[in-house]
This record gives sequence, C-alpha cells and structure tokens, in this order.
Amino acid sequence: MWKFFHQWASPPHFYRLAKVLIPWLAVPGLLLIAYGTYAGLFLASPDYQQGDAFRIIYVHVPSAYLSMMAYVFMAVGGGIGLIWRLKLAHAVGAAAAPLGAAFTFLALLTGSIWGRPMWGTWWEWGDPRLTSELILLFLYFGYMALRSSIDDTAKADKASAVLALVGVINVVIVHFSVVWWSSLHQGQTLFKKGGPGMDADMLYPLLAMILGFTFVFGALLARRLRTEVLYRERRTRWVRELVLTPGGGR
Amino acid sequence: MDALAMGNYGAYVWSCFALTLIVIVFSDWRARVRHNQVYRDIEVRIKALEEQE
Amino acid sequence: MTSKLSGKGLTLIRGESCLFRGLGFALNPGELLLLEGQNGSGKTSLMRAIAGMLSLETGEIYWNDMEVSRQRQEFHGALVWLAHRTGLKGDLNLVENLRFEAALRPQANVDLAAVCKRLGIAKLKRLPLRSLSAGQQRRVALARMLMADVPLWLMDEPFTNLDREGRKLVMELTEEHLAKGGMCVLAAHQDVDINATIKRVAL
Amino acid sequence: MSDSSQQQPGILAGLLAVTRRDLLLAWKRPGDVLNPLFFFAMVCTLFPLAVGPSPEQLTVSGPGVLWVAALLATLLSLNALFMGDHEDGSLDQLLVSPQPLPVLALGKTLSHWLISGFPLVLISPLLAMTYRMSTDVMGVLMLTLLLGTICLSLLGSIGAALTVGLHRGTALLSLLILPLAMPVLLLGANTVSLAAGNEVYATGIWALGAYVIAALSLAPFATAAALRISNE
Repeated sequence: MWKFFHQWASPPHFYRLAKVLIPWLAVPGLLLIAYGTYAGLFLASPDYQQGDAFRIIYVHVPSAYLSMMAYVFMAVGGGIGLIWRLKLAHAVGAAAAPLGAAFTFLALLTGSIWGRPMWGTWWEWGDPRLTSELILLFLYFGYMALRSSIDDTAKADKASAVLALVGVINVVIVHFSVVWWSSLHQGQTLFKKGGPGMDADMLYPLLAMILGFTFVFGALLARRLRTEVLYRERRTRWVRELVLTPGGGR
Repeated sequence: MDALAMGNYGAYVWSCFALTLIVIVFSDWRARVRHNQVYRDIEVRIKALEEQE
Repeated sequence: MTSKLSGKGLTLIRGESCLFRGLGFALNPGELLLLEGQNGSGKTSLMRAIAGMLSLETGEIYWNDMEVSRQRQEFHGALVWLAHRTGLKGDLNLVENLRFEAALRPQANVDLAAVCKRLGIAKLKRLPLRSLSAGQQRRVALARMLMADVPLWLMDEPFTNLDREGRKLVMELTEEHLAKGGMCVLAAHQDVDINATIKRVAL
Repeated sequence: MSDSSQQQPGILAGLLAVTRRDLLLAWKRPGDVLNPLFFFAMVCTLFPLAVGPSPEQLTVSGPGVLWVAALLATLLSLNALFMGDHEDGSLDQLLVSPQPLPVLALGKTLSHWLISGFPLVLISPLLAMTYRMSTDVMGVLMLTLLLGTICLSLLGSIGAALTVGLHRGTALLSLLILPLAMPVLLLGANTVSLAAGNEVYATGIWALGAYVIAALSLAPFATAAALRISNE
C-alpha cells in the first residue's frame, strides 16, 4: 500500500496521471453544472419568500463551500508535507491557494449581489457568512503573499504550511466569533438552512452544483499541480527527457 | 421570456451565473497560460544547455 | 565504522547551484575536521547542516551513530557554535552576555576571570560590547565557547578580525581542547597550524 | 568531559533567561517600549479629531477605537521581536541551544508582552477616560485588553517568526497577522461595548480566556517551527 502510494506520488508518474485525470474530472463536472444550472434556473419552483432571487444560491453555496475546502486542502497538504516531507503535498498548497481565493471572491460577489435586492444594500456587515468569507479572503492573500516573498521554494513551502495550519484553526474561531458578534447586532442570515426543509426540486440541483463544482475544482487543481510539479522538478532527468522528446509532454 | 426575467430578479440572477462562468473560465485559462509559460522556460533552458554540450 | 560524529551522503542544493553532493566525513574524539574552500563554497552551509539548522537534500548527520534530527536537544547540548556573526548582544556587557549563555547549556567549572585574562579581555568586562572592537568582540565569543562544557566545537572562520597573536591563541585553545578528548569542526579559507589529527573536507 | 561540570540548566531557567535578557535590552533602549505607547495614544487622539467631539458618538465608538489602536500598536512592535536577534546572530545561537525552542520562543513572547502589551493595558484607562467611559467599563476594557494583548503577542510571534529575515517584512507581517487577529479584536471590542450598554458580557471574557489558553499551548510550537524554517 505504502509502496503504491509512493509510486503514485512520484512526480513523473503524477505528472502523467494528472493529464489523464483532467478530462475525467472536467467533463462530469461541467455536465453536472450544466444540469444544475438548467434545473436550478428553470425547474426549481421559486422560494415563497425570496422569489426567483433565491436561485443565486446555486452558485453561491458551492463557491462558498469550495472556498473553505480549498483552505482545508492547503492545511492538510501543508501538514502532510511537514510531517512526511512529501513534496507533492506542498505543491497542493501552492496550487490550491489561487483557486481558493478565486472561489472566495466569487462567493463574496454572488453573496453581495444577492444582498442587493434582499437587503437593499450591496454589503451587510451584520451577515456572519459574508464577513467570515471576507476574512477568509484576507487569509488567502496573506498565504499567497508569504509564498511569493520567499524565493527558496522549499522554505516557502514549509513557512506557508505553518501559516495554513495556524490559519485553518483560525477559520473555525473566526466562524464562531462572527456568529456570536452578529447575534449581538441582530444580523440577518443570508439563506435559511437547506436540508430536509428544502423541496426536492430545489435541493437536487444544489447537490448537483456542489458536486459539479468539486469536480471542476479537482480538474483545475490537477492542472495547476502539473505546472507546480514541472517547475519544482525542472532540474531532474525526467523533465529533461520529457522536454527533449519530440512532441513533448506539455 | 418570463422565465428569463426571473420575476424582476433577472439581472441579479443572471449576473451571478455569468460571474461564475467567468471565474471558472478565467481560472482554467490562467492555469493553461502559466503551464505553457513554465514549460517553455524549462524547454529553452534545457535546449540551451544541450547546445553548450 | 562507528565514530562519534559523522555525515553520510550529504547533498545540498541552494537556489540554482549544488554546493556539495554525496559528501561524507567521520570524526572521533581528539580529532579536528577542517572544512576548506573559497568563500561561497558552502563551508558555512555545511557547518549549519552539521549543527542541524539546515535540512539537506539528501544524507544525514550522525551523533553517536544516531541521526541528529532524532536527538536534536541532546546533540545541541554537546556542542557550541562559534559563528560568523558572534551572536552576542551589543547593548549588553560581557558578563551579562555570558550569564545568559549559562542558562542555555552546561557550563564548565572554570573561572571566568581566568578565561578573560587569558583572552586579554579582563578589563573590558563591564563595557557594552558595542563599544568594543570587532577583534575584542570575537574574543568575547571565544570566552563563551570556553565557558561551555561541551565536547564539540563548531568554528566558522574563527580567525576573522583577529591579529596574529589572536590567531595563535585560537590554535592553542583548539589544541588543548582536542588534547582533552574534544572534537572540533573548523571552517577556514587558510591553512591552520594545529598539532592534532586533522581530517580534511575540501569544498 | 571534565568531572567538575555543571548540569544542563532547566527549562524554566532558559525561559526566564530569555525574558530577562530581552527586558534588560528594552531597559537599555527605552524607545522600543515607548514608541508603541505613543502610537496607541496618537491613534486614540486622531479619532475624535476626525469624527468630531460629540460625547454620544465617542461613548459608542470608544471601545472599538481603543481596541483597534491597541491592535495596531501591538502590530507595530512585532516586527522587532526577532529582527535584532536575527541580525546579530543570536537567533542562530538560540536555535542551536539545548533548550527546547518552543520554551525560548515563549520566553521571547512573554518579554514582548511585558514590553509592549502590558503597558498598553496600564495606560488604556487614561485614554478611555477621554472617551467618557465609566469606571466599571474601564475595568472591563482593561481585563479584555489584558487577555487580548496576550493573544496578540502569541499570534504575532508566529507571524514575526515566519517573516524574520524577509525584505518586505513589515507590510507582510501585517497582512499575515491582521486576519488572524480579527477574532480577538471582535471579542474584545464587543465585550467592552456590551459592558458599556449594561448588558451581559461574560461570554466575551470567557471566550478570550479560552483563546489565551489555546494560544499559550499552541503558538510557541508554531513559532518555534517557523523560526527553524525561516533560518534555514
């Protein structure tokens, strides 16, 4: 098992595997998103309170979920990289951070656009989820800034891994403290909780969207990881052979 | 047409979906550009080294 | 086979260049390991790697035949490091600096006054180090090294800023330490005149 | 080697030695202690000048302003935490010392708090007074600042350790620490606001206390790991 894992995580193998993997993640992901979009926009019945504006959750909730998942990826990758000195794990952090920031940004934008007709304002400080998303975005900025200001890749990997681990604990604290804070100020909540209370024709498109976003995220992550692996291994023999092969291994 | 208007929320709903599309396409495009850039840099460096030898 | 301090298959890559590859050494009590090479050849890096402050691309440093990374505290308790930068506080005087050091590692039962006298810094004990010359500061760092009760001395360019007399003193002190069964790793870009078993690593 | 040698000094001796040394250094350079205090006082002065001196407004915004000012003042002093040690090589000496590095890092953090955090707590009533804060609320402010500045010093030591030796250290440090410090600010300032509004504020105090305990037990290890990484 361990041997298999090591072989799988070996850079040349991963580089080739990821290329095969990308379409297998991207195509189902995009199909799920296409279904979710169609069903969410046209099949699901309008919310009795919010009318058709509720349909924004079909992009907001998946991107908010991905924004947190990407951070967890960074932290777990960093932890594995620090403990087992697995270079590929560090590369996951480097590859996931810009994607996580992009989806955090998307979650903020869509949340804000939802807020305009619902609250009459583009930004509502009293909403705990939007506020924690904003802090999460700053955490991503900090992570990327630290990475880019350390020239030595190995050092940048380890330093940002420590930051991601500290940050992931912080994300939890941010969440609870912001919820407490907004309860003091009678803050509004963005969406009522999904789950059993939601009708099936509303819920299934959402689940499809979440799954589809996850697949697409996987494809994007795999693509960025290939770049990271290639760059980190630029001095090795396998990259040399890859580059010198006619047709290449782009 | 009514279905597209989303009960007067059309502008908000459609812009959210459009932004999502933009973010996903942009992320993919950035990733491709960066990959090609890194690949080309490595290629140039290695071929230059080859010629030296 | 077994030796007190050894390194096997050490490789270090810094930025674009490989400083050393597959390097090894072994050191036993009473022996001196001399790291030779030009400036920038990786002497300091190797020294830092031996001190366990730098993670290597490959290879391990062993102390008593066990990886240093698995017994960092024990190993650090057995060494003192005379680095390029003295690591002393310019705002504090000699006594204050050495008192701080005494809280970190085991101290030899020797008289500070005698050590200072031998190093020629007895009169400077109460002055802030900032007001001392670079050579005098280096002597204070030597005093710190002599006060520590440890078998292994790591000395990175110990002759910097010292006059001929000071250089002779450092060699004498090293000889005495080796004669007592101590060990020494010394990085220098010039040859040394020390009467002991010398093992060389060229970088 | 020699039979008449002394034992390895204990952990507590190491911790206290680091703290004592840093306090002694601060004593010899009082500017390091006073600058953040002046900064704190000045930010607190800026606010009424910017928004006007109306008492109602000052009472409402006082806790928030004092807390933001305290956070910024702490941040200002953090950059120097490991910089001096990094420049003169004594950080390297700490890294090769047989004392556990988290303990030494905790000693440095403790001295940082005593030098920059604790004085803020002490002068905060003076500034709170100008914001027309009642004595009871001042007590709560001091208590939250006491707990909060400990948290900020501990969190900040991680950031300072990660950025030690980097060129753009100061700006980067703020970028790393501010989002991490936001919960502390939020808990601290709102607890004082609650106290000012005669509401139940115990939750905030307990939460800050829990934060202190968590930070005390985790931050020194993160700081130590970060120091080793930064000094490779």
